Amino acid sequence: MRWYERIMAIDRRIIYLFLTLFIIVPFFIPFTIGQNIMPQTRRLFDFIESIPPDEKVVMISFDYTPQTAPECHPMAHALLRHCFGRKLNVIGVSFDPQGPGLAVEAFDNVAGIINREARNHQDSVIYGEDYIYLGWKSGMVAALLQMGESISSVYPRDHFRNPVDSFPIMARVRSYKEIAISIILAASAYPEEWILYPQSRYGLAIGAGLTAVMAPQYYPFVQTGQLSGMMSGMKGAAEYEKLIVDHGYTSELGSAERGMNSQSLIHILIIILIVMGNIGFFFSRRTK
Amino acid sequence: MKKKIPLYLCLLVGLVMIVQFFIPHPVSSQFNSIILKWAIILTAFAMILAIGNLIQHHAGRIARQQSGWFYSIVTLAGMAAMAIIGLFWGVRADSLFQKIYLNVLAPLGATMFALLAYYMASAAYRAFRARSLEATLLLLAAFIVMVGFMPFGRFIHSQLPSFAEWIMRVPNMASQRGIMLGVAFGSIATALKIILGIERSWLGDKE
Amino acid sequence: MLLFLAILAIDPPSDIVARDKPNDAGSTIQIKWRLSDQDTLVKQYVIMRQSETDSVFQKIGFTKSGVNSFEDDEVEDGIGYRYKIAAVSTIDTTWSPITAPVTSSPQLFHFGRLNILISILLFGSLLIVFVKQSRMGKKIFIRKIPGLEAVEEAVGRATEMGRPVLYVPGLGDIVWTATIASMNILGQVAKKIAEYDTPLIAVNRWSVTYTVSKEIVKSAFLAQSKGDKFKEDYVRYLTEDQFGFAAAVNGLMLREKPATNFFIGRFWAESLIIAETGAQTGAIQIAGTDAVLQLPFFVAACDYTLIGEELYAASAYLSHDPLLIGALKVQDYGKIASIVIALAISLLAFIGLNLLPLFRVQ
Amino acid sequence: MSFDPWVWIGALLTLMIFSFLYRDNPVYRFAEHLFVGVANGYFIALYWHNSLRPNLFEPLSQGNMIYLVPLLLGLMYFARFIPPISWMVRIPIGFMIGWSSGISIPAAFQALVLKQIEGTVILPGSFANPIEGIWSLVILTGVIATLVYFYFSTEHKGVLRPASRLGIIFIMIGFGASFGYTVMARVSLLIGRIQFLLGPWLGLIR
Repeated sequence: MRWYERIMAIDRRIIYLFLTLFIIVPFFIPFTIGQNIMPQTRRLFDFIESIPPDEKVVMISFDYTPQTAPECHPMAHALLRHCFGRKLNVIGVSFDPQGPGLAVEAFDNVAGIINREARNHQDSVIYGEDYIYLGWKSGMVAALLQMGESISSVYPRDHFRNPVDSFPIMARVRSYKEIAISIILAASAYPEEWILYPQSRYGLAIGAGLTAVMAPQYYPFVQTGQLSGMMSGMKGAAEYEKLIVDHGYTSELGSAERGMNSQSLIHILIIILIVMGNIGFFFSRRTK
Repeated sequence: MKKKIPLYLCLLVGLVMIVQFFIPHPVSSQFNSIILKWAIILTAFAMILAIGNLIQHHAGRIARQQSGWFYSIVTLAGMAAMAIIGLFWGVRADSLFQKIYLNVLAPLGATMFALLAYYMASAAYRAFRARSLEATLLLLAAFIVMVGFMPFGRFIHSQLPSFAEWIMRVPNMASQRGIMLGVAFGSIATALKIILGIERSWLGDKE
Repeated sequence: MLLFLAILAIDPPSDIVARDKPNDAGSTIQIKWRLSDQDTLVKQYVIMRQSETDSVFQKIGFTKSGVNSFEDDEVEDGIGYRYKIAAVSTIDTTWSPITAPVTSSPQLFHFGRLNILISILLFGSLLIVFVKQSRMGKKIFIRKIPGLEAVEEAVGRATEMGRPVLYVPGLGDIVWTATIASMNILGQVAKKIAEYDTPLIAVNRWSVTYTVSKEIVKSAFLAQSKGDKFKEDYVRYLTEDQFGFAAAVNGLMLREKPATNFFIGRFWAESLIIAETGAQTGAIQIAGTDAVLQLPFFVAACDYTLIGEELYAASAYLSHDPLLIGALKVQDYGKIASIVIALAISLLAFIGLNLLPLFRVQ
Repeated sequence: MSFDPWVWIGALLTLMIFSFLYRDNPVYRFAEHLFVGVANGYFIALYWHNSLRPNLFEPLSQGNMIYLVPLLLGLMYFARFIPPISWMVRIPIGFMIGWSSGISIPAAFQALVLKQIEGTVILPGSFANPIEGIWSLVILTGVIATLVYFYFSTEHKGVLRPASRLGIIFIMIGFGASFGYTVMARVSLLIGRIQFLLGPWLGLIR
């Protein structure tokens, strides 16, 4: 077998082996390629950066599923890190039945990290005072409209079945008026309903964190300003992680950055494979 | 009669569903939801046949001791166990049924889905060869988009990311629109042919 | 101080109009008004409503400044309602006049969808005309579609090798027209299979498509007078789970070793998983789908791919039935019409005539 | 390393499926058959709880007799086992395909035809940004060329030849771009599985 025939006929198992290695290596050997920040990610970051603390709160809707968690979960972590770092209060909701488990994990995880470093009450984040997770609701459109009048009438109890009136955070937040922005982390078309109802009726600002498959459909909304920023896929999450590191909210990048390193390596692998295949093809045709 | 009754029923239901689209009156949407429920019930009945077929297939393998008959036992036992757990102990969020869903079905499904990453690599390697102008364009577009959307893309050329985005937004959009318009007419024509009884391969040959 | 207040004073909203929402199922009234002249100072517009049966006005909602319409979807049909709008600023609240009573009602025809009705009628009557013409014996030319030319050869190859033909009618339920189209193609393929006496494995994800495809394959065998050759096991049900289905098809391709694979219908992310496994087994693969996002994967992993509309032309093409081929012509007219319409709207828009609203759907 | 038996089950099943990448083997075959079995059991229970019971048996037991119609239609599926009336199986089939064809026609005109035409036309507003205006001209050209490629009832000769050739060029660029973009979207899923194996199962990463 000539050399060009050989590079045209690499066994697929060798390809699969390399691909597996390229995914695993970045988990153990961290390196940073440095994300170029897409404008829509920066817009979302800047929006949250400009919210005055103690005035309005941030709402996050956790609408992704375990399958899409590698893309959306790091977004949730980075957003919470940013909000808590700026002393912004956060209200979590879900309209996808698979959202709550992931939402609770994200809140617990980020609050845990911050509280471990906190020295006093002021520095720590406390459930019911600084954040609350209201849980899952069916009948999304009706709930979205009703929250424009009163959030506690939609969610009389939080996810853990406690009456929401017992929490200080809900004493300050009645409706969308007290919410600076609502960010929808989703793997399907949930943000559309938010744009259709709370955004156009109540003027609520909407941000989004979407899987890479969905993101292209939402670029037009960013252009028209109906979305006040968007993270798209794992790359968007990695960009946000870089932004919060650059602004000193945390010192280490999150799992999306690691994931992006795997992504980059795999793309390089595929590109090399295509190039090799074509070099082989070129020479084999010339010799014929 | 053996062919006329199904054909006329198909025509009637099809026309009614078209007309229903143009009537905003609540009676129309109530009617729609009734038909929808009927369709769901019919699906459930068909499910009995379908599961029957599956059982028959695997039971046959076991009875004949065909090679791999052991695996047929796995399928039948898994099905029986899961169905019994769900039918008798309920399907609520905190049930054993959901626990099995999350820890057996979900990882199996997610892993099958994840195989896609491997297959994309081997398919791209095998198929993306510059055999003709068309194949070369396909190859180049894939190449530019893959490089452009990755963080290292801008080190190759600073304009590469925006070029990749342009390919997605302009030529890719144009071809998708064109394909979708063609698909629309094809699917409308197919549906009309079925309703009007011009296409009747589902009934067997015309007589 | 007074002067300061005078500057901040706001005019009330005016020209308030309430009417029954057209083209709906009732229970909704639309309210429109002209914004206050000092809209920038307005914090919100509050909408108040009084029903015939009630003596007082009640707040039913509000909008942000700059918004001049509201839909009240909590009214009862047949009861009269009166509305007024307040413009609210930080220091001032001013009231619009009160509207005359309005009642809501459901409508029997949706005029916003008239354009669709006309399209369906035009398309349908053209279809009937072309079918009539072919019935009278008019021949219609159809260009070659390579994927379909290959069907005969692909079935023949399986016969020569003594191996089965695999047919996957997509993963879409019967509500996807692509599935119905695939069922028609399955009918044509099954006829060839019956003719050649080749074993068939048609696998289904949905119970309804399972019953339909079983009936179709059986009818095809009967039509070729090979009813006795039909086996129950030719058409199988696997599972409704998307990736469970893909896992089973993968296993099947490696164990039962079909010589020819058809993947025709609606596909999602599993497209490449099964097509790439099939490619590794060395089978001839003919794919066809209208799912735009999956087409690239089929093109990469299959020998022939029916792209989008070609899938819908396939049943007619394979059957050589003049009636069905006649109907293909109407698809071409649809495409010409959409090209003409897109160009016409664009050109007329530049001479100041915007026809686009005629083509919008509500 | 995890002590949760459920995590172990998930991890082992994950590895069993991955083993298929090397080649078909008994372990994959086991996982595949288990998958099909358990998934069917799952749907049997769901069909009972979510459709047959609430949509058929409960209304019937409350005396809602209109539900006898779908019951009867459903029972006709079983006619295929009774040769003299086996043709009756076509009645529920006719109902289902008539129903799905009927709903699809207006929906296709609405969501596909009119929406796509609307997105394709060029309005004077498209030229507010001249470069974007040029791109929308390119899109319009591409859509027309693609449609010409699908034209069936004439041989692609004369003007149609270059137009349909341009169409296939647009289609191929679109396919390439779409493939390249999807690589990015799908690798994330694999990363998720590897994260699960390395994290919750082996405890090697946080």
